[in-house]
Order: sequence, then C-alpha cells, then structure tokens
Amino acid sequence: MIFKMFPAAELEDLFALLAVNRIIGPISKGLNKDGHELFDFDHVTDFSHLKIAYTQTIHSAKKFCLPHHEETSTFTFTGDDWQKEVDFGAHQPLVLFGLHPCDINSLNKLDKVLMDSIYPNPFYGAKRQNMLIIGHSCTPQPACFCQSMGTDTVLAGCDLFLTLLGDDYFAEVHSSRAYHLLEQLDCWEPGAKDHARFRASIEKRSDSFTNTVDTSDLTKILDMEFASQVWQQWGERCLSCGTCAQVCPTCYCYGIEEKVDMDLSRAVKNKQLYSCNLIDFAEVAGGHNFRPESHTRLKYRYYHKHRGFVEAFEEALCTGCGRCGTSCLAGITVPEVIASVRGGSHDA
Amino acid sequence: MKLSCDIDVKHLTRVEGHGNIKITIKNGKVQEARWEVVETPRFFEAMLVGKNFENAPYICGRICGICSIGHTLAAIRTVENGFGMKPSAQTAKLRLLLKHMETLQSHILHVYFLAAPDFLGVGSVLPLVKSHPDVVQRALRLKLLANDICDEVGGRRMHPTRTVVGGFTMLPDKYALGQFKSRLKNCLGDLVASAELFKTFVFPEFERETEFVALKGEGDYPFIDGDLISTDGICKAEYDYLTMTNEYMDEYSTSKLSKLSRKSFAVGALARFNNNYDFLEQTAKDIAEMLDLRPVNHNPFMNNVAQVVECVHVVLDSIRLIDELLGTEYGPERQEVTPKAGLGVGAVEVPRGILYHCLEFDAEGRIKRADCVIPTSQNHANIFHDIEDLARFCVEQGKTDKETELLAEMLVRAYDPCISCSVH
Amino acid sequence: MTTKQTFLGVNVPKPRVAFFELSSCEGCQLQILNNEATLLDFLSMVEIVTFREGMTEKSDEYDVAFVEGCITRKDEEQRLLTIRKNAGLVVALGSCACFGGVNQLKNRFNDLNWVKKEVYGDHPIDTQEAKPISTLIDVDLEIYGCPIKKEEVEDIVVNLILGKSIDHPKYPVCMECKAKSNICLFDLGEPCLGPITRAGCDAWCPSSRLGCWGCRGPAPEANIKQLLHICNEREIPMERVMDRLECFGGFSESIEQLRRTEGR
Amino acid sequence: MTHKLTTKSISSKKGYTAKEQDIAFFEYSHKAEITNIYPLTANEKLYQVQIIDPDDRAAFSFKPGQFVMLELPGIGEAPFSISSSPTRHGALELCIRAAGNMTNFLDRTSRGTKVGISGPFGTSFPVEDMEGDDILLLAGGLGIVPLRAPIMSVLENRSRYGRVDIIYGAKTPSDLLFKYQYEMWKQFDINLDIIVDKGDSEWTGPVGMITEIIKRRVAEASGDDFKHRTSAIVCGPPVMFNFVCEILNHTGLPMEKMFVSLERRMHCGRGKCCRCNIGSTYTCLKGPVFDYWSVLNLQEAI
Ligand SMILES: Cc1cc2nc3c(=O)[nH]c(=O)nc-3n(C[C@H](O)[C@H](O)[C@H](O)COP(=O)(O)OP(=O)(O)OC[C@H]3O[C@@H](n4cnc5c(N)ncnc54)[C@H](O)[C@@H]3O)c2cc1C
Ligand code: SF4
Ligand code: SF4
Ligand code: SF4
Repeated sequence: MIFKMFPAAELEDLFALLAVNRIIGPISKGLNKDGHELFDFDHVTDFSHLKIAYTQTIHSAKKFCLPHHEETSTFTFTGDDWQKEVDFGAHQPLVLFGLHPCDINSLNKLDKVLMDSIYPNPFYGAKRQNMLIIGHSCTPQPACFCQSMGTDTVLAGCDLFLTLLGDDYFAEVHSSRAYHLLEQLDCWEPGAKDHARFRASIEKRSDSFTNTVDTSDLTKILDMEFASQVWQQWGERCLSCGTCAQVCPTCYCYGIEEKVDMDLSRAVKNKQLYSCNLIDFAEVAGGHNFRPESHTRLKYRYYHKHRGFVEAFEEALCTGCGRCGTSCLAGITVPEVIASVRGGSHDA
Repeated sequence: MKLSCDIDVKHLTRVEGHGNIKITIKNGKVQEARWEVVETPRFFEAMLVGKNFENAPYICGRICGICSIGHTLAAIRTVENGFGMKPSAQTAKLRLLLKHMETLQSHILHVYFLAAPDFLGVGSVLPLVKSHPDVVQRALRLKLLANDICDEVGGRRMHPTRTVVGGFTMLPDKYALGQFKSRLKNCLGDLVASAELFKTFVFPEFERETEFVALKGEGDYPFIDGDLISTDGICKAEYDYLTMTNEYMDEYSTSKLSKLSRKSFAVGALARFNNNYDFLEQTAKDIAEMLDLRPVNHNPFMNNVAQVVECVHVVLDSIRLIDELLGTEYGPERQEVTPKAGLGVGAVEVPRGILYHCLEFDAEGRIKRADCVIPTSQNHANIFHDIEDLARFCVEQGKTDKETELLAEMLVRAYDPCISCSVH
Repeated sequence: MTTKQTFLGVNVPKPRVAFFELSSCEGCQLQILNNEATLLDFLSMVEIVTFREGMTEKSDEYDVAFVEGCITRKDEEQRLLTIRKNAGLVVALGSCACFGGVNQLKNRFNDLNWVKKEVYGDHPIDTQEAKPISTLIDVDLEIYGCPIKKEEVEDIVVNLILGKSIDHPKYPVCMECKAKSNICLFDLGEPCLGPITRAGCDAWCPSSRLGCWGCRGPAPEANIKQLLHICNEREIPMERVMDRLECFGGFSESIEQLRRTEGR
Repeated sequence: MTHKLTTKSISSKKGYTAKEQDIAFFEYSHKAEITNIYPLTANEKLYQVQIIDPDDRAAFSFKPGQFVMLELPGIGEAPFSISSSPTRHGALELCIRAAGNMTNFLDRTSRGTKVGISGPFGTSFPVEDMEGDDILLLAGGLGIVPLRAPIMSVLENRSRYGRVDIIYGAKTPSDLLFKYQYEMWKQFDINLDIIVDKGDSEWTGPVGMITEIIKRRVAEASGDDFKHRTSAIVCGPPVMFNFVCEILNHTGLPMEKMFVSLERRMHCGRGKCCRCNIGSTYTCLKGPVFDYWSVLNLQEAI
C-alpha cells in the first residue's frame, strides 16, 4: 500500500479539490439535553460546517446508497396496457468525507449481500459505485465495540484513509483517484519516524476501547439458547419501534408498496426500509404471523446478524458501531444482549 | 310589496358549523326573522381546567380547523401575558407572518369557495371547475401559497406544531423564506385579478348602521397586540376585554352573544377596515377604492370586499416581514418559560374578527379557569339583527321567497361565520 | 356504486361520497380542501354529493360517508343512525370520530353538570359524554389523526376505489421519525409518544421538534409500560406524559387502567 | 484544479453482475398476458400466463417447485408456485387463491390482462434424483398446487419411477382442486387417494385425516422396502406436514429424501428484503423447497 503524509491544515484544500461534487460529511445537529453535541451525515457545502472530529453520527451513511424511501419503478397506464420504467437512482456521484472505520466496513458488509451475491441489487449498486470515500480515524466512544467485531480497521472499501497524528495526516491511499488527489497537496513520503508515530497512535487507540462483545462460538451459543428466558426479558422492554434497524448501518431489509395516482394513470412502486422488530414483519396472507411476540422478533434480529450472516459470509452483520444501543430508548444494547444470552438463563 | 313568505333553512351550507335561518312574513309584516345557532357545544373552557399551560395552545387550536393558527397564537399570547413574558422581535415577526398567511388562506377559501358561487349563480365551487377553470386555479394557487408558508413557519397548515409558549420549536429555513418571497410577489397579479372578479359582482344595496370593533392600530394595521377600539369611540385595554364583549345567552343559540354600545356590534375584515383604514398598504387602499369600499361602510355584504382588500395588505406586509427576517441573523428560537400565578388575556385578530382568550393560572402554571370569546359569537347578534332588517328590506323590494332566502343566506355567509368555533 | 372507470381492464366504481360532521372543529374536512395540488383530481375521481361546508346541493344517496366529529348530543345520534342506514361504507374521519378527540377531555371530570356550569352558568344546555362514533354504529374504516393527513386520505380513497385492502401502518411513529433523520425528542429532554403511537403521519410533530401527542392512538401492542418507564428514567414529569396520553382519546383504555392501578 | 467525479455504470466485484441484463433482472419483469382463466373452486382459479416476447418465452425454463413473482402494476407483487409442466414451453399455469390484496384484484381481472412475471426463483424438487424410487406425493389443501409440477414431471417420465402415490386431503369436496385431472393421473398408473375433513351429500370417498391413509400406505410396504425405496414430497399447511413428516420419519425414511415447500412473506424473491427469513435463512434462495433435515435445522421453521 502507498502511504503519504500531509499537514492537517491542508484538509481544507482536499475538501476544496472535491467541492465541485456533492460532499457528504459529519455536521452538527445541535446539543442534546446534557450539552453534548449531536452529529449526523449531511450535505456539506462549507468546510467550516464539517465536524471532522465528530464522535458518532446518529444515523449511518447507508442512507446515501440505501435510502429509507425509494421509488423502484413507475408504471404509466394507457387503456388496459401499461409501461414500466425503472430508475436505479444514481444521478450524481457523491463524496463521503470523513467516514469512520465501522461505517466503511458496514458498506463492505452490505456489498456482500446486496452486490456480490445472487441477484445483486442495482439500486444499491448504482449509488455505491458512484462514491468516493475518504475515511477518517476516530476516538473510541463508550458505546463502540467495533474491536470485538473486527471492524475497527479498514482494509478496503475506501479511496483514502486518514489518521490524524498531531498536526499531520497519515494517509493510506487505496485508489488511483485518491493518489491523484493527493498530488495536489503538500505531501511527503512517511519515514520511519512517521511510521512509529502511526504505530503508537493505533496502539493507543486499541487500548482505549472500553466495550466488548465475546463472539467466540456465538453461532452455536445462539442456537443453544434459542429458547432461553433471556429473550423474553429483553422482549418485554422492546418497543418494537424499528429504531435500531433504522439507525443501523448494516440493516437492509425492506417492504414494497404499490401506489396508484389519483387519476389512475400512473402508479409507483415504493420501497421502504423496514425492520424485523416491527410487528407485521413476518405476517403472511391469511393473517398468520410467524413472529407475533416482541421477543421472537428481537431474537430474530440477533439471529440474522450474528448467526445467519456469519454462516453465509463468515462475518457478522454488525460493525459494533453501537448506534442501535445509543438510540434505543429502552436501552437494549448489543453487548448486553449477547452477554446475557451467553450467560444462559441468567437475568437480562 | 311582498305579502307572505316562509323561509326555514336548516343547517345553512357553505359555512363552518351548524346554523339555521328562519323568516316568516304574513300580510307584509315580518313575524319572525331569526338566525339560530344549533351547533353542539364542546366545552373547551372546562376541558382546560386543571391542565398545565403547555396544553393551552395545543388544545385551543382544536377549537377551530380554519383558524387553528389564530387560536394557537391567541392561547400562546395569553399564557405569555399571564407569565409576564414578551416575545422576542424575531418571534413576533414569525408569528405575524404565520398569522398573515392564515388570513390569506382563510379569506381566499371564503371569497372563492364559499361566497363566490352565490354571485356566479351556482351551488358550490364544483361547477366552476368546468365553467370558470381559471378562477378556480387562481384560488387554488393563492391558497396553496398561503398554506405552504404556514407549513414552513408553523410546522403545518392546520393545528400548527412549531408554535409554543416562548417562541418556536424550529425556525423556518431561510432559503425557503426567500423562495416564498418571490412567490408572494408573483401572487399580487392573482390578487388584482381577484379584485377585478369582485368588481363584476353585484352586491345588494343593503345597509344597517352598527358598531365595529377591532384592535387599535399604532402605526400599522393590527393583527396581534394593541388596545381594543370601536367605531362608536370606545377604547379599552386588552385585559379589559370583558367590558368590550359583554357576553350573554339567549334561547335560540348554543353560542353566546355580545353587545357593546348598541344592541349588537360587528367584528371581522370590515370592522378592521372601518377602524384601521389609515394603516393599510397603499396598494390595498387602491384596491378598496376600485371596489367602492370606503370607511365607515355599513353594508355587511361588503365584508367580502374587505377580505379581498386585506389579502392584498397581508401579502405586502408578509414580503416586508420576510425581508426583515432574511436581513438579520436568527437568534434563539425559544425563550425559557417560568410559570407564574395570575391572569393572562390575549387578543388576536383572526380572519373573522377579534378573538380573546383568558386564562387564570396557579403558581405551577396550571389552568384554574379559562374563557374564550370567539369573533363569530360576537357577530351572532349582529347577524341576527341584520336578518331582521334584511327581511323588512326584502318585503319593501318585493323580493320572491327564493330571492329572500338567497339574500339571507348570502348575508350570513358574508360574515364567514365559524360556528363550531363560536360554540366551542 | 356507479361504475365509470377501469383499471387494468377491471371496472372500478366512481363512488358517490358524502361528508358529515358531528362535534368537531371541521378541520379534517378542511384538510381535504387543503390539498390544492391534487384537489381537482380528487374531485374527478369521486362524485361528491353532500359536503355542507363547501356546497349547497345535498343528497341522501351515497356510497361512502365520511363522518367527522364525535357524538355529544342526542340529535347527533339520530343523524348518525340515518347516515349508517344510507351509506354503504361509513368512514370515521379523524381522531374525534375515531376516539372522541380533544372533545372527550371533558369526560375526565365525570361530572357533566359541573362542566356545563363552568361554561354556561345556569343557562340550560344539552350535552352528553363525548363518544367515538363506533360506540353507536358499525364503522367500516377509521382514518386517524388530528388533523388527518390529507395524502393518507387520498391514498385510502384510491385504494377503496380499486378494492385494495387498506392497511394502516402497524409500526409506531419512531419508524417514520427515524426515516426522516430527526433528532429524537428524548435527546432534547422532551417527552414523545412516538414509540407507542400508530404511524402514518410521517412523524409530523417530531419533524417539527414537537414530541408526539398520540393523536393517532396506540400502535398495535404499544408497549406503554416501557414508555412510562423511559419517561420516568429521564425525569419527565408523569403529568406531561398523561396530558398527552389523554389528549385525543386514543389511549383511553390505558389511561383508565393507569388511573386504577396507580391512583393517578 | 478540481476533481469532478463522473457517474460510473454499475458493475460488481464478483461475477454476478458482469452482464447488464443480470443487473436489470432485479426490477425487470417480463410482460405477460393472462391467456386463460379457469375457476377451480369458489376461491381458487387457474391462470394461464404467457410471456409476450417470443424469445423470452422460449428462453424461460424452470424446475418443478420453483416459483415466480407475479406483479399487477399498481396493485402488488407476490410469489406463486409454477403449477405447470416444466418441459412445456408456452403458458405457465398458476393456481391462485384470492387471499389478500393483489390476489383479490387478480380475481377480478379477465383474459387479456397484462401482468409482470419475474423468475423463476428458488430451489426445486429433485425429481431426477428420485428416479428409480417409489414416489409419495402428499398434499394438504393448497399444497397440491406446488405438487402439480413434480407430478407432471413424474408422469412425463413415468417408466423411470416405481410405484407412485398421490395422497391428497382437503377440507370439503368443494375445495378439491384439479378434479378434471384425477382420471388422467390414474390412467398413468398412479394411486390416487383423496380424503376430506367433511363430506357432503354426494361424497362417497373417505372422510378423516390424511395421516390415516399415509399410515396405511406405509403399512402396506413390506419390510424395509419403504425406507429404502421411497422419496416423499409433502406440501401443505405447517400442522399437516409436521404430522406427516413425523410419521415418515418414524419409518426410518432418510430425512434427505423427504421434501417440503415452505411459505413465507416475500417482497423481492431475490434474497434482499429479508421478509421470508426463517431463523436466518432466506426461504426464497435456500427454499422454498427444503429437505426435512434442513427444516429440522431451521429454528422457528414450523
Ligand atoms: C414460495 C411461495 C409460493 C406460493 N405459491 C402460491 C400458489 O401457488 N398459489 C397461491 O394461491 N398462493 C401461493 N403463495 C402464497 C401467496 O404468495 C400469498 O397468498 C400472496 O402473497 C397473497 O398476496 P396478496 O397481495 O393477495 O395478499 P396481501 O395483501 O399481501 O395480504 C395477505 C395478508 O398479509 C397481511 N398483510 C398484507 N399487507 C400487509 C401490511 N401492509 N401490513 C400488515 N399486514 C399485511 C395480511 O394479514 C393479509 O391478510 C405462495 C407463497 C410462497 C412464499
Ligand atoms: S447492530 Fe447496532 S452496533 Fe451493530 S452495526 Fe447495527 S447499529 Fe451498529
Ligand atoms: S422523537 Fe419520538 S418518534 Fe422520534 S425517535 Fe424519538 S421517540 Fe421516536
Ligand atoms: S406525531 Fe403524533 S401527535 Fe403528531 S401527528 Fe403524528 S401521531 Fe399525531
């Protein structure tokens, strides 16, 4: 891999180089009731709005390739016949500026199921292919457990990854696009001293994780504890509100609804991201519901992420970003749920 | 001369709420001429008792779907007056802008959808879709603009969500405001066309002298804030509203009625026009001139014309407000609220006239007693007496039953009564 | 129903539609006029035969009756029974018709005489407890909201005409709120009934940073117990939560239960 | 100098997306015409559906047990088992019960209606692997629909199979599907047993539980014959196949030789919407046909 260094102050120049494109990056959404700043990804037109030292965004960046709502096709009716039109919806390339490792890895995970398996999803693919991603190092937060999920570092999935070392950036160059971009900055080749600085920084970061999940043999344990009481206890707390799946960077399930215009001349097929925690997720014709109780749905979410996906792709469908636990009003967090399941039928 | 007539309109149409008209004429003498309000009362004043102040704007807004913004703003003003708070200049501007757009959407709805069909000889706006498509499209365009601005400033066009005691939960997007400004400028053409349409309508030459009550302008045409005045020369402070409204009950009405210097008085667009003509924007005055409306006008049918004039005024004033808002940095959206025991009164000019809320609080800001005086209930007695006079007028003019019935209906509609609101 | 339109070669009706109002603010009806952009399409898709707020003509022959408002007087019961008799389909329009709406707030005193006296003094006035229309007649369809969401009504009417099933969202408002990338009101220290309220409004209030007041009633299997626990944890006064729960009548069962069990 | 990105066309790292038409496959559907509709019972009709483009029609092939997604524009899209012979190109046959939104509207359509078809999707019954075996086809209710394709496959290659039994249970005689074919099936030397939960005045056949007939059939086999020579396909409501598979399991029939077809809600049929997942397995990709061993390993399958 090619590494470069450049002064941190030149981040603005990098931004400026890309500013002809639509840039998505972390911005401030104001303060919460305790005075902590809230962040989210949004369009950034002015470098001063970019909060590159952000902690964690409320929502993930998946909405830019997997929007909550999407028109997958439209029909126009003439007489009794119809025409269908499909628009995959990649109208403008995007620059994602400042993604943390967990969020880059979440896109890699989504790629596996949405692009690199049978029946790739072109709606996702079209947008995903048209992204330039600039990763940025982070400071582990109390809710983060990406280290346990093996997603705390980035091996692929971005064009450029920047680690802040004091007043300089250590840049991992993952694509030729990024290489050419860096040519426009005052870069230098990192030397042994820079490498040492980099190593010290990642070691320090590694040591600063406070939250962990034990994933060893988790697929088997989940099968063993399928009937565990623990699920019921979590189920009682769950609001079945779908918040966890909405903020999760790796949840992708959806529902389809077709809508006819009022003059009956046009119809659209709408896709809406869904959540397996919602009561009618597994309801079928005739009204039978395969998962009528809240705990069965909550359990399914863990099954899909930590068992089924592992079976299919040899990794869990969770990056340990901690968003679901942070957003869940009932305080249901992945580390606690998994610890309680591993602990057998102990108290949740 | 007309000798006998029997008119019994049950649940008058194209008005908000339920009211009846009854006119009986025998041997050329009016035996009975009545405006009855039969709306079911909902008891908002009782509902509010025991509730925390936070509920007041939210619940009061539900008094009326058409002027929910006015009710919400009146309740907020009442709470703020009660707690001794003063809205920031920014909040005041945004509230007035919101108020203006409610006035615009309500007036357009009234003049085009409820009143105009009578002048064009049809029963509703539906036939006009085919016969006068440009008129209907114009009305929809104007209403859409007003409602879109309400959405942006108030959160939604009906039962607003962003308006709270102390200010706003969220401020409108400045870019959107800029867009609205150009749409407002563009809509002036539609308003002139509306005036020209009204110029072609024949208004009955019916007059009855009455008293007109409105907020008192201090430099501008007032909607929020100001003393209470009447064309009979009365002037009172806002908190003194009870001596301005003097509510009483009678057997024909589930709504309360009001009086001041005479047996009845009127509020609304015509009342505001008659009291505050001087403060209208010049273009609005020009439009009034073109439509032969001059203060003090005593023809109740001319209330429709006054509404058209006000539409012009509020659009121009809104452009000014947006300019001011765009010209300054936004300050905080909302101020801290500290409840206080005491009494608050809030008067706001809503489309149909002056609206009063009065709330009494305990030290925690819980409501101990509530009173709401609605413009339409202030107008009821005036409508009642107008109907009597109109019946006599019809006898003299030898109008047929049908003509009399239509004129009586048009008369009530001219007030744009909000009956469910008046009964609340 | 008169058949005038086809879709995919299938005859679909152009229903005769009537609007009625009992005790209400008439806002829900107004919401239908409030969709200026599609109003004309709406008017051509159905045949409006009675709409007192907007037209003089009226008819007793209609397929679909939209009834706004709740019952608070004897004469309204009579009108409602007639509507039921005339209509093929009765639709409860808005939270007043579905749950009693704000009007049912007067019921909470359990003392109609006090209520009457508070407002009208000794003047005689006729009123009874505010009740949703389903307490008197069979209701075929309920459209929730205070006010109703006009787009939702339009979708429902299209589906009615096509004979598609009408499925209200079964998930709570949070789903829609998150989809709009809003900041959660609880993060701002405000209460919100979003986690237990039926969605469909597109998180109208939370999108304006106003916590949900529950105007659409409970989502199926709303976890109210957990919501109260959440508010408690965040030191949100129970009074504020109760104010919202009882505001529109949708949660009346839970409120009663809460009053009984916790003596609130 | 600025860096303006240009929009790339879609491609993917792995082979799947190399061809443009594969990409399009996702939202692409063949336009098809309903050429014929036969009412079978009060709620079920047989629809013959023909892909309009002749080349696409010729290229469309499927295996017994697979399903298609049928779309009525503006109304809805849902999965349906293909109920016709896999070897016959031309019209696909779908037997559909009016159960919900889209199926009720479909019920109101008439010949000539244009629909969208995509697929075929999912796993199939391995009828070729079953050659040489006695075949046991067990259907409850609408379960006869997905069975019809394997039945036809077996009939078309009748000589390659041993004894063939169809055991079919329905609620009442009026719920029986494909009555007009029973005689034909019998002519192909098939033992057809039909049983209903509740008879009517004209019903002369047996009344009772399908399990009784299955038990009798198992008992008729001598020694270990049954477990060594039989392949079974079971389709029906979960309760039914639970009981049936239990009986078959008891005989020692290897679980890999018992097949079931499972139904779940599906919004895509392509392993993306997650609605059909059982435990964490996609019914649309790994199913709908599963062998019994896999079913036992799926949490919450039954
Ligand atoms: C592999 C497979 C093969 C199949 N083969 C056949 C076949 O050959 N023949 C056949 O008749 N059927 C078959 N089915 C079943 C068929 O797919 C369903 O009956 C069909 O999906 C019904 O579609 P619908 O649009 O008519 O029903 P829907 O309108 O989808 O409704 C069905 C039920 O789903 C629920 N529901 C729907 N929408 C919602 C919502 N928005 N919110 C909450 N609940 C909702 C309701 O309970 C409703 O009663 C098969 C299913 C699968 C998975
Ligand atoms: S499951 Fe939770 S922690 Fe894991 S990726 Fe999703 S939001 Fe992050
Ligand atoms: S604001 Fe309300 S609706 Fe939105 S996520 Fe929070 S609790 Fe749910
Ligand atoms: S957010 Fe709540 S109160 Fe607001 S409209 Fe939606 S359901 Fe009603």
